[in-house]
Amino acid sequence: MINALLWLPLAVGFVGFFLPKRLVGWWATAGAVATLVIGVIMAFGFDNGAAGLQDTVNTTWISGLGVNYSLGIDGLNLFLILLTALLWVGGIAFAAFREQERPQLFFFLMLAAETSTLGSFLSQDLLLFVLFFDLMLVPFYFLFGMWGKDRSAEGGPTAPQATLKMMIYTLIGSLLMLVGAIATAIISADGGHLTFSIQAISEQGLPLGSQRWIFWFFAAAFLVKMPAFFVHGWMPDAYRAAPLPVLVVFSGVLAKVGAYGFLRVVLPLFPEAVSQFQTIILLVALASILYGSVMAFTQTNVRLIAGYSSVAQLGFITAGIFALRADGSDGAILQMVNHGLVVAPLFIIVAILVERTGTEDLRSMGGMAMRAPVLAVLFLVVALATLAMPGSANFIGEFYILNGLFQSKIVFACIAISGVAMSAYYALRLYQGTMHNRKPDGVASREISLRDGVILAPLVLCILALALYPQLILHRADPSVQKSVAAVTGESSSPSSSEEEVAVNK
Amino acid sequence: MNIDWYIVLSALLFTIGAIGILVRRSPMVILLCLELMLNAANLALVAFSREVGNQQGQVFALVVMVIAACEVVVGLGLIVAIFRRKLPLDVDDLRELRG
Amino acid sequence: MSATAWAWLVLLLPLAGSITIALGFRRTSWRFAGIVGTAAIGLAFVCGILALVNLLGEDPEARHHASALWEYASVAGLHIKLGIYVDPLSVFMVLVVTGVSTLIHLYSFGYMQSDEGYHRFFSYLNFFVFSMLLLVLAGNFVLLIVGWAFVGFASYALISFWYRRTTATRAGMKAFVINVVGDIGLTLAAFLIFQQLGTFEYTEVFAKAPEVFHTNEWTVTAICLLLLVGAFAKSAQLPFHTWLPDAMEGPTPVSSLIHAATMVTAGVYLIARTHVLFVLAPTAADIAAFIGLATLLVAATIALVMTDLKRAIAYSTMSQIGYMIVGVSIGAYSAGMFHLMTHAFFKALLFMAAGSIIAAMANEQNIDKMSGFGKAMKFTSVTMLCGGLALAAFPLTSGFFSKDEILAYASARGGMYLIFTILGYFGALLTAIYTFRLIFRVLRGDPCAEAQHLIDTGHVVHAETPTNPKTGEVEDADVGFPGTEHHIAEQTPPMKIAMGVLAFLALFAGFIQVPGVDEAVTHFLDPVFADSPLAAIHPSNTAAWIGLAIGAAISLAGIGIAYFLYVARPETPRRLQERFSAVHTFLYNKWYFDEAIDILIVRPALMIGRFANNVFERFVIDGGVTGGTEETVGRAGAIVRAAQNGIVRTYGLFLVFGAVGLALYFLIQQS
Amino acid sequence: MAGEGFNAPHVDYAGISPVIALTVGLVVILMSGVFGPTKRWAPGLTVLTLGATAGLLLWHWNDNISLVAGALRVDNLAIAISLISIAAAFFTVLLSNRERAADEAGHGEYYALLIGSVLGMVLLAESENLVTFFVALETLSIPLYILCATNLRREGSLESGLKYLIVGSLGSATLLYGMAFIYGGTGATDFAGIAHGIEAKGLVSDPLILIGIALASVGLAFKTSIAPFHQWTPDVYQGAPTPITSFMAVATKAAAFAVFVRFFVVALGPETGDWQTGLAILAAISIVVGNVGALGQDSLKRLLGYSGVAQAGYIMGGLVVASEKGISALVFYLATYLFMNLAAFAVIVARERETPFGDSIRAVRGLGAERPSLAWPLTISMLALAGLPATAGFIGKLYLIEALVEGDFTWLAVFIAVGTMISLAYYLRVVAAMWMSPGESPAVVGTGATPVIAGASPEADPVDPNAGRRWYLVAPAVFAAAATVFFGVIPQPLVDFATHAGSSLF
Repeated sequence: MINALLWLPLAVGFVGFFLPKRLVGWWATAGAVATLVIGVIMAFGFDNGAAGLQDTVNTTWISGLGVNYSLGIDGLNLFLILLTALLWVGGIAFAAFREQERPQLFFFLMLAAETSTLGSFLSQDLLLFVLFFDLMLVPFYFLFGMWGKDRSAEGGPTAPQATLKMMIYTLIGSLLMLVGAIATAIISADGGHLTFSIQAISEQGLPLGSQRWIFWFFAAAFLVKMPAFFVHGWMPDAYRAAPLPVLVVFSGVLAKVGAYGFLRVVLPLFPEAVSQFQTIILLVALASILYGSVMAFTQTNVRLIAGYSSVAQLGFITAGIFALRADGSDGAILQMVNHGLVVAPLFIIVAILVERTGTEDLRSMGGMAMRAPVLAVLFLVVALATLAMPGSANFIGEFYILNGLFQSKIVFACIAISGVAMSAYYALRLYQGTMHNRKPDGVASREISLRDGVILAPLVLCILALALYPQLILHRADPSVQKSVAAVTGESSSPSSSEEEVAVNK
Repeated sequence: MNIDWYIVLSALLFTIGAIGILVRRSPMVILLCLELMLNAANLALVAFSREVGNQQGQVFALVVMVIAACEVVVGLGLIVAIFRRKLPLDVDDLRELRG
Repeated sequence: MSATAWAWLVLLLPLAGSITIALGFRRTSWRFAGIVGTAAIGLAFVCGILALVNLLGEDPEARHHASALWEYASVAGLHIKLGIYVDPLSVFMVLVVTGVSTLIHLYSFGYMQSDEGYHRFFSYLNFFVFSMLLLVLAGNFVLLIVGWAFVGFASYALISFWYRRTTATRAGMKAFVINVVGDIGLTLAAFLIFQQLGTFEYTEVFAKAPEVFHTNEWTVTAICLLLLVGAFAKSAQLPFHTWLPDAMEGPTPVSSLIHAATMVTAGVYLIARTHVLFVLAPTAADIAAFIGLATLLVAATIALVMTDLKRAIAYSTMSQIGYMIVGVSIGAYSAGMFHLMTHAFFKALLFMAAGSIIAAMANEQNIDKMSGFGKAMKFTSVTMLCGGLALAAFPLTSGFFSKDEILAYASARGGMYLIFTILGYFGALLTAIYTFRLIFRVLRGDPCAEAQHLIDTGHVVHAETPTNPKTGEVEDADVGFPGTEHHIAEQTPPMKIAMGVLAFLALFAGFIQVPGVDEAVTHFLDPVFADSPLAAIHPSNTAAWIGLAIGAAISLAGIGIAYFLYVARPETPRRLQERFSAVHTFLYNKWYFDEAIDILIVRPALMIGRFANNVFERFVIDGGVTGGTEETVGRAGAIVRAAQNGIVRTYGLFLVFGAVGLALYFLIQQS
Repeated sequence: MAGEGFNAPHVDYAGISPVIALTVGLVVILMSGVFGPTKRWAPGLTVLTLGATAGLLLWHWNDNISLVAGALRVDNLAIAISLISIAAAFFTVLLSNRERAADEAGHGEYYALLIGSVLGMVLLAESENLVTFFVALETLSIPLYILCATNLRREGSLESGLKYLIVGSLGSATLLYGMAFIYGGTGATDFAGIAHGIEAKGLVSDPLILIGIALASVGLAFKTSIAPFHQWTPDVYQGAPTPITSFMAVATKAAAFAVFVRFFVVALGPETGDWQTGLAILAAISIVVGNVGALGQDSLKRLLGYSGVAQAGYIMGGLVVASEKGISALVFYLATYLFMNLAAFAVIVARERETPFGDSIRAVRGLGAERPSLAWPLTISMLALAGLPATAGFIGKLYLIEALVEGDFTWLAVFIAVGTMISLAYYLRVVAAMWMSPGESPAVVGTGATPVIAGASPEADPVDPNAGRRWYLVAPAVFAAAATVFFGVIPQPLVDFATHAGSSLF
């Protein structure tokens, strides 16, 4: 089952090579949908209460090197997997509706990307995780480079340059992480049986001395991937180069892998180091929130507005995780899903707008709501979710994150929350700038096509559904999160909850 | 008589050879210098073999002479080829491959 | 059915209405939208009544119920239910909101005819009512924040309803962002409450707060101040008030519903709702009261000179809310709530009247251009007069009782609270003056062109090419109203009904709360505020009557002055203007609040943004981090390639040096 | 003398049978070259010889026998390395098909020299005595000097030959001198004896041995193209006929590393601690030099030359730790290196022949669209060399890093990581050229002046426009690439192979 989930996309992609150009898009879509279905089925089989891994696979892969092929699902990755499957359906379908050159290759790469992403979420073996983490980049390298947009006309980089930048940036971290991972395993084994199983290592534990430097190797990888402030240099170029259907999944999911890595790997494996460097990471997160927001409301390129907004959002998520409280991390998980659910439609909408207006400059857009009310409404929902409108699941996510932060590091929370106000500004600015005000000439204000609607509507429905019942994710994630956090705090559950019990009894 | 002198001599020869390679530009001379270096090694080998009192060194020396001969032959062959291509017989002018 | 069940129904109906209208916008006629919208709210009002009946059926102590649908987000020690809290206070608010909303929907039914966005308008309007009801019925702080933000959004959506007007969109943005600041205040307050009490539920919070907090402990004070940020942002109190005047860009029904009757009074409700905390933090309460007072006076002074009809009324709204804030902060809870109610009536009415007139003026809002509508629009002018009298607290009108009750309470509380009484009366004087300034300027005098046109033809004028009165730019018609469509001002029955009912209420609603006679509101709300020591303070009837007498005198005086200035001696105002031009410009520019905020917050933020974008991103990130690395690596590459100069002797040299180096290394490392 | 019977050392003919096989093959081919035209069956004979040798070697798998009075030793390490060299030679035969160099040198000679070089390698891998070591090294090198120069018409070819000869001889002279000193210091030429001598005295005592080791390692570092003794590499790689380059790149490195390992681990085993750091520093230097040198190279062969320097640095890591795992990692990496490189070189050969751009990067522009069957192998090999996951390159790096970390050389592991990161910049440049830039129309550029000279075949072979379809070029490329991926996904067999080889020394 879990193997099917992981490998189905890749298999479908291979078969795609032998199909005629017309069909391959639909074939790929079908494959993605099938993957989603498998994911949903697994989600139904999921035991909510349990903190441990479920339907795991674990076989030796390279005996000599202690690498195992072990996958598993728990509260941390369940919904991220569903998100991945869902967004890939969206991205692929959106691409399938449009002419692609070399479609076989395109969809193969898309599906390969899905497999590798799912792999990095599923893998419970440290090295397998690193492997998939690095592997994710390869398909995107080609997707961005081959189908990307050449910006040299406007003084930007060409697509290959932009992607190369991205690759090098992201691999700095990943390769160091490889060393870190190996070191982790060897040190924790010291001389004994060498294993990369995250479970085993976390039980074994590491001496603080080695935790310190290994922590940074991992942090580097994850922060670059997010991207966090100061190592986000690759993001603007890459986002401007990327073909939009690809960007949908890229910004929707890949950024989360970094945050997920913190929860899955860093917290359980390097607890002392985490609590030691908590403040530094929080500062980075804070910087990302503020910088991302500030940049987002000065950009005029619609892609970059969305791009920098994700920098800010990921800042929130990181902050939530490093609040080192269960509620913060719960919020982080929820927020990862939420952010994926809003940023993907956002880019789909951006793609549609770009088709309508023929420009990516916010200043030369506008006034489309009149003739495209449905698009406007969908966009409005997405925009409100983006700015974490109370009542949206994003609000609950940020509420949990900030509450966790507030209870552990009050000052950070008070500064971070200013990001919320800024997000309100840039999200609305994006919405108004495209939908409202005067309609410039040359803007074809057409209603969203049914086909795109079919893609967009379900995503928006997911947003609304979650808005009504965020508990769906929270209480499934909680046990596992408690486990991860407990590794650091050393308590069975978050302090607040215990105090809360007392309070209720009183 | 002390072995040191032999070593010193061989070292001297070796150095001369090395310097020759570094300063001379004619392939011929360079080949000669290579010979010089190899023979310096031979001298050392023989001397040592006397000191440690087994024959392996001398055997080694004999083998080396053969090999030295081969090297020179190949070298000369190349020089001839270069000459027939009317290329300069000056190693410094052979620098099409660089960077 | 229990009270809570009715309350859920109250919530459900407007939401259902909103969604129905939204989904049906392609297939259904504008009438359908209007009817459904109005009906939904009307039914909600009925349900509210039924809830009230239910509640009255129980004994006063038991008149509070909590009910939850499902666990909204409850893990890791947070327990957030999707729950409501029904008690006299919330029911009171429900009734006011739904009641007034029904009438305003009725009004809009006529007023918004011929607007392209008719469905959108009613959908939004219903959604707003839903949000407002969520706000008042919420059973915990998280849900309160949700409602709080929803009304904020609804107000944004309706302010920028005519979204092709840049003025409208900008105003909407302003309102939204400032309201988000308010939300943040509330959120932080919620966090602090959770930190201290470990819960978000009203019942638990109010039960635990007295046990946990000592009076004026910093935490509880902080909580209250944070709550006040939210309250003031929503209720347009200083310094968060600047969005309200701009909000007048919205259609007039919106102004009358959201920005006069209901939403802007949410702050008052919040303070009343969390009075338990404010009792524990008297300092915060006093701060609130004084800010309320300040707003009251500042707004009143500005209202004196505003030439824009709607903006003038907006400022008067601010100042009236100031009264309410003062009331609930100093402990005159029921008085405050009562004033909230009466204000809802007469202010909504005033806006409706203004709406008709503005429509008749083809969207011109400048009172300098208006005159003589008394003759042109009888019905409107009568209703406007009723509203004006109530606002000016003319004896025996509703505003008369409600306002004076607050001031009486302040005097009864005594001590420094007398300030509120005195300045409050001064404010009342100003109120009377500016109210009748408007009324005289608009209704009396010989008809202006538009009014004349209306008298002659019975039709309101409208420009062939409608323009935005603010900027003068030509409207693009496809946004609809104010479009080319010829539309009637006050003549439609729905509008008349709505205005009539409100006029009646504005005049006579006061009689339900006559000091010493019947104090219905007070009695009804008593159980809610019973736990507050301040509720015990009660002005003696004599004091109350004296207060009323003074109030009456002041109101009459104010009206008199207005008459003197604008009717008897119409030229005096101009002379005064010239005399005190400095003062006038100062007031006319609204005490320069906008400019101050612009300089202090907006510009710096944008500057930082531009700096980050043009300098930091380009030079530090791209230049430094990325470029720097690239350069170093590139340099190294150049060096290596330079060493690779193709001369074989160089290679030999490197080899020899390498050998020597290695030999030396081994020797040194060994010894 | 009377009464004294002559007693020759016992020779185990079974053990040296591979060597004999090669020698016979060499003689036969050479002779066949003397009598009559060999163009047709010289390659066949070569393949036959190689096959026979491979078979004989496999026959000795898991033996561990000392031959010819301890001059040679047949063990898994020797066999493994010999097999790698032979495989390389086999590929070279394929690539040499219709190669101009072979025509000009005369096929008999050309292939005889190739076999000769292989003979040298096999001996080198087996040699356990300074004498055989030196002889084998020269047997390996001298044929290569000639082969490099065989493409007489190209100045570069001769130049590279002469350069290689001069610098190479300088290297061997240094090596020899070092050997002399070691002999002087220990009084033995066989590794075991040397080990004894050293153990008796201890390195510290005797500067003679130290200098000896230093000079010897220079010679070895030269052959394995470790910086700063690498400088011949790019020039010779570029100048030599491409098939020969591919042979050198893989086989020479493999054989040289074999003896490198044997010499240091067996002969200098007792004093491991004294030379580890020294070699580690060399490794680090060549990682940096190789990677930065390769940046901005336009000649693919040159680029691969520099990358070879860097790779040598990585491989050196395996030797540095001098542990069983280290040696296994080294062998594993060499094996994968074989596949990665050959895939690349096969493509380069093909493009050299069908485009006028020679080995310039321009030759592969737009390859992805034009010749997928060539583009994919080159892509895979580049990604593998860059150590990206799902290729053998990743596993190889993983193996090395693991060995390094276990051997407390984590800093070198970090060097590898950083080096890999830099390497992306040039590997991906090639990939980008293939997939992300339009193909260049092969303008009619002359293939360089080809003066007719005596001794060279008169006809200058024309640019073969269909080289990209020739089975003998495509098949090796595809096979090598496939192997690279295969061992990236299922590395176990290769890991076992490597561990057997590695364990034979301990």
